[in-house]
Amino acid sequence: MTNPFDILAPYLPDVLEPFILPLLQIGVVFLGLSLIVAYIVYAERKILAHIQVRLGPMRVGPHGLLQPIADGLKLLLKEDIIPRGADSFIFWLAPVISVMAAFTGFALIPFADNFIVTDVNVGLLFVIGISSLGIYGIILGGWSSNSHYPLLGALRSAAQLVSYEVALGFAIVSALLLSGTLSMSGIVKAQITHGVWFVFVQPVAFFILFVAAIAETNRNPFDLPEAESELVAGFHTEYSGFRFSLYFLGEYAAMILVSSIAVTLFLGGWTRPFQSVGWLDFLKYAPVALFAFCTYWCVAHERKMPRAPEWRWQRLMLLGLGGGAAVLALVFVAVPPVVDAVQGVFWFLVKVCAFLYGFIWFRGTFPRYRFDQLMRLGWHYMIPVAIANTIFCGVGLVLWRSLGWSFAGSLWIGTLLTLLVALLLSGQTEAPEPTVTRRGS
Amino acid sequence: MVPTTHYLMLSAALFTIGVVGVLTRRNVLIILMSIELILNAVNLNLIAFSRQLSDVTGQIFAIFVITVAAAEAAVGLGILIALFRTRETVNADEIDLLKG
Amino acid sequence: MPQSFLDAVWLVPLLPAASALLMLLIGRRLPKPVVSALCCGSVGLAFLTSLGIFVEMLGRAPGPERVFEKTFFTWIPSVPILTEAGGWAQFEVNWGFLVDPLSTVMILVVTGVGFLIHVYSIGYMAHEGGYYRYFGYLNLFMFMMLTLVLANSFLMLFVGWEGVGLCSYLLIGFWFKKKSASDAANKAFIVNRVGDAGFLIGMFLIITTFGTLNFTAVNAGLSNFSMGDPTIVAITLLLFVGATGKSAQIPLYVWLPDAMEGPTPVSALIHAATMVTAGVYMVSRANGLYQLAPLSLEVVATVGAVTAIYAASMGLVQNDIKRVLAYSTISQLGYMFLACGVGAFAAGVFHLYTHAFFKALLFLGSGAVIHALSGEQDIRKMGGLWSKLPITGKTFATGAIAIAGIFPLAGFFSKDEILWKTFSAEADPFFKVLWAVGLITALMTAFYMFRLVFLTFFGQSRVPHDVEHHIHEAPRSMTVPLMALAVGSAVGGWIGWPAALGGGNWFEHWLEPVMRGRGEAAAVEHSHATEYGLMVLSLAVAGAGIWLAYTFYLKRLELPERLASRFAGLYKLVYNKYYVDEIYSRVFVEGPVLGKGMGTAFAAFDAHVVDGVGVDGSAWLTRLVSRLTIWWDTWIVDGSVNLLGWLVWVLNLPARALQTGLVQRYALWMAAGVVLLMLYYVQRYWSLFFSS
Amino acid sequence: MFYLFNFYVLAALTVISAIFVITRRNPVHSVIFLIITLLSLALLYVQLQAEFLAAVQIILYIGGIMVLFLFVIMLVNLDVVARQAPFNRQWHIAGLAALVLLGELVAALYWGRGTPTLPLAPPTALQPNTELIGVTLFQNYLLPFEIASVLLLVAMVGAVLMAKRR
Repeated sequence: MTNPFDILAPYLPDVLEPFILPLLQIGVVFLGLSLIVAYIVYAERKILAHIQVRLGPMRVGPHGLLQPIADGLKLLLKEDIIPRGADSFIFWLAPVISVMAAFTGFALIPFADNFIVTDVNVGLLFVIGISSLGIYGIILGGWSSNSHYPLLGALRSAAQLVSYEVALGFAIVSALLLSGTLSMSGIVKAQITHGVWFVFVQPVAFFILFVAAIAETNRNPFDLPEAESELVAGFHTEYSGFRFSLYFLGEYAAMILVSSIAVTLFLGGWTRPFQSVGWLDFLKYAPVALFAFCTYWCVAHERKMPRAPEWRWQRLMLLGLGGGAAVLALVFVAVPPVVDAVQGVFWFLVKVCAFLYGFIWFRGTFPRYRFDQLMRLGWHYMIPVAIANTIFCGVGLVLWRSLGWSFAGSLWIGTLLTLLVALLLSGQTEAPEPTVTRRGS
Repeated sequence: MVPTTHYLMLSAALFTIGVVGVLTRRNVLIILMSIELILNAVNLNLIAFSRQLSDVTGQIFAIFVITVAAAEAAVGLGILIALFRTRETVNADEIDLLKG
Repeated sequence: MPQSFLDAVWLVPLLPAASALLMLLIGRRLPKPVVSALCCGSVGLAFLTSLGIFVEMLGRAPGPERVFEKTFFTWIPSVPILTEAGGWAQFEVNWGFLVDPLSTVMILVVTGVGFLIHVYSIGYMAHEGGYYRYFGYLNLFMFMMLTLVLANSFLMLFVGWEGVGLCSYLLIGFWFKKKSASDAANKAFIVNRVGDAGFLIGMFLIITTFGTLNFTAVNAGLSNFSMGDPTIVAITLLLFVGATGKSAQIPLYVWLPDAMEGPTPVSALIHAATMVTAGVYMVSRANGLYQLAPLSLEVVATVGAVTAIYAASMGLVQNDIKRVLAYSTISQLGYMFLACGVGAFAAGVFHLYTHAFFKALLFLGSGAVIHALSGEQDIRKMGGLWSKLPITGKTFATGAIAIAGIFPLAGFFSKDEILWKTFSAEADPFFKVLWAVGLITALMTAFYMFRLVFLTFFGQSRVPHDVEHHIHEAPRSMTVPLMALAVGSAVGGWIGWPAALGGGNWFEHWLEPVMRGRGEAAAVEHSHATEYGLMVLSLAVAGAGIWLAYTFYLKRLELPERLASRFAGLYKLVYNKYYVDEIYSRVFVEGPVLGKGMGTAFAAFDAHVVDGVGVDGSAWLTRLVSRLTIWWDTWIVDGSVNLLGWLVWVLNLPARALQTGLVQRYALWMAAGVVLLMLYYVQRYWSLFFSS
Repeated sequence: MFYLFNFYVLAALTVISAIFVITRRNPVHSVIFLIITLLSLALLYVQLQAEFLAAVQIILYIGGIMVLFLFVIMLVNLDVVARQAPFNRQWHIAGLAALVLLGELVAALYWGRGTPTLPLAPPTALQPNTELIGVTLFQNYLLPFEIASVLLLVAMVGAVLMAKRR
């Protein structure tokens, strides 16, 4: 299916032609992402609240649905402080870098088989490289603040990111081996042709990718760069106002990016679950079910609301939301092409949201690692296991290609070998308590 | 299309800038960066010619150059750290123990 | 066990030397029994070895086979010297031993008597401090004495000579806390130095005359000299000076009486039996020389005779038991020199041999008495000890009889031999005078010896009561040597049984290979009748002496005082030893010329000439030389080096200007080179690069 | 046309930021400008149909080496250095020599007869880029590749050894 934006192509001057369409798509992705990020924050607060048996934001809008917007406005209007002695240029540059790195990555993510900004044939490498640029946002921000906690946080996160990038890379390599291409869409298509998501043949690689992704985004339990209890707020202690919001944005965008990468590599990208199973085709109506549920939810809560006049706006808003959802559901039912057009993006977003929920869930449940434990985990367990996995994945592929064994079976042999290696590694002695060493001693 | 000469000019400029940096800056870090500049100029040359001759060998050599650059940076920075630890300076013109 | 004792002769001196070394190094840590066992054992082994040597010598045919010389190593490597005997000679001294009948007798005497005295010392010194030191010195003395008697050259002999001098000094001053003891030690040492000076000069003369010091070589060189050669006379007289020093003859006898300050066994061993006889040994060892010098022979004989009667006269009135024995020793030594002087060296050595027995016996007996009386030495405080000290008394009496010359004990043979040889030496009446002197001395000897015996052992006791009650006989370790020596002094003389009494006078023949027989023609022939007469006469004289002593000190006790008061002056003179010590001290110690004057003169010489010119001058010279060296070193040696370095430095200035050590400077040079190279290429390939 | 425009923009960016790299006092700024240079170079590589190299440039150079530089800058206290004179005493001579060199190069390239007259290869000649590089690297250049890996190993060991606090 062709790119929907190509409709506009004939109406453009061919000098600008190479610029306009990508810019349009970029704009769409950017706005959508910003919204999604805002509402992920809202979702995180809600979910954490419920995990901790609280209510979370309830005031702004019905069930605090407008809270993100309020937060954004507040951040935009806040005073923007530059600490004395800070390197103003870098202080300005750092958050921009992190946001830019996070958002540029999306240029290569195939949201659907027909919706991808640029399908470079080395797309995956580009995504990895650009996401690795995010480090600069953190390091430079921490350094330019001319303050101790940020510097420490910056150093920590730099070390952490560099360490876990290795494991991440190896985890990705195994997916590459399976798909035989570097282009993102190519990888998804490979999963379609193989008829199985790679997560089912490379569970170890997927696990490593997931853990590394959490570490890459400085999320719990790897959030040492911004550990509130140790370094006030890590690398962005000195940031406030819009710059801070930029960091915020960049961070959550990075979350979404790594989730999308994981989805693309291992969860079959835009394909619906069990693509190859024919009798599951009814799943194409899942969006309809979702919106119908939304409608029901809005109406149900509108009923619970007090009838007092000051609640009128909230009730109206809920009803409007429910109505919109109902309309969408009806359109989907009525016009099949729309449903088909939406399929890819829908499933992609569903998987990404599942990932994000996992992130939030971890944050709600896991305690934080000590730094030496973090490093130990990265270098002593993750990287060796990832290397072993890569090797045995190659072995499995050889078995499959040259000996003609079954694809899944040969890869599972490799996976079992990898698990064996992991078992041996886990036999290592535990890390000793860190001893304080004075400098120059 | 862009004539190859343009790329060559660009790489010449980069190269010269790198040489100037190596020759004039005092900070060893900057000198190392200038060396990276020179190496990149070389890479640009290689890739431009590989484009012109439609031969991938140039890119292979660019890869090797990048490898060497990585090694050089690692070792150079290690030396720098050791130097700073012993001499408390990173200025190239303060390190003249080997003068005759 | 070596196949030949002669080859093992080095064992004889080295065994005592080893134990002496051990004693003086670690003796302090050794328990007394170990010390005694080691020292006596080593000396005993030496004695056994000597016995072996003696037996081996007996096995050999008389004559040159009995002269055995063994050289161990070169001491003074050969140096050419010009001798009076004519031409050049290679002078060298070897460390070697000469074993011949004479030295065999000597080592037998030394080790035998020495062994007995060692054993005696175990008991005598049991309660003394410095036990190990005493025995160490004693063993050292044995070593030195044996070196002396075994020496094959005058220098080796001199080594032993000085060594025994040192040991005598150490042992006289053994109780160095006693002022008198240390004074006596110094006196002995210094007086001996005087004699040794003469000995040294004599040796130098020998060197310049014969070009060697080896006995056999010297004897071989004698043939070049006629009778009475002045050089030989000088040599012999000088050697005799040394002998008078060591053997306490006039005028150097004064040290011996004082030497009695040392422990009694030391007196017995050193100042009676062995060391003091070294002079006699040396003279008889050099008999070849002496027989070429009749003058010095007469000197020797005269000095010997005079010393004999002189010392005997002093011995008559002394009251210290040991001093009496000391003077008797001196007079007996005089006898020996008398024998040597009349050319009867064999007789001298024979008397030496017998004298060693009975004089050692007498000293040890007196030691036992002193031991019993807890240190009392004055015979006026003794008496009536016969019953209390039976063994000591009998043995002491035996010794007295022997020395008095009563037939058939040892003393009779040797003394009578000497007297006979003196009488029959030459027709010259002078020798008859000497003979008369010897006879009178024999009378005196008998008298004072028995005076000693009677005063000590008979009559009623004059011992103070505090000492009286714990008088006790000496322990076995002391009595056994006494008895052994008594036996020796009883029968020891029989080996020299004179021909007149049907004996072969074996001892004289035994020594013949050593003694260059004097032309028998010189000797006047006498019939046996004369000899018998003389024997009877000397016996009568001895008996008379004993009877006199008996009357004086047992029967009519008032006589001595009456005589003393009658001849008060004489008595006083003799009692004070003729004031010789005082004269010596006046003349040589405080005397203006020979004493203080010479001392100050020597001091001045030492201070100004030796120290001033010699030492300080050499030091000044050294400083001067070192200044010159410093100057040379600084300006020439170092200067050249510095010049070289400076040259290199200068020549390197341009190179150093290039070597800035700055990496970027080098890089700049490189870049400049690249630029120039490219310029060259541009102009070189102008037509190729640049179109139009 | 479009590519020429791209080229000029990127070339200008490259040169300017490169000049900034060697002129900034603060090494951190230099690092940032160097990153910009490398990025624009990577984009130029894309335009030269060397996408793989572009990605490698971004991952290795920007994601690796430059991070290393920043690390070292943070370890080494540079407040003093920032206040010192940035150039050494030989800068004028060196600059002159460098300018002469540039002149020679440009002259040689500009008037030089040679490369530009050759026909440019068709744009698809180097496609698919990654596969081509992989095949060439692991077939014709296997030994150099291994040697390069050994070189990296040695460099790693050496760096660890030197930076280790003794």
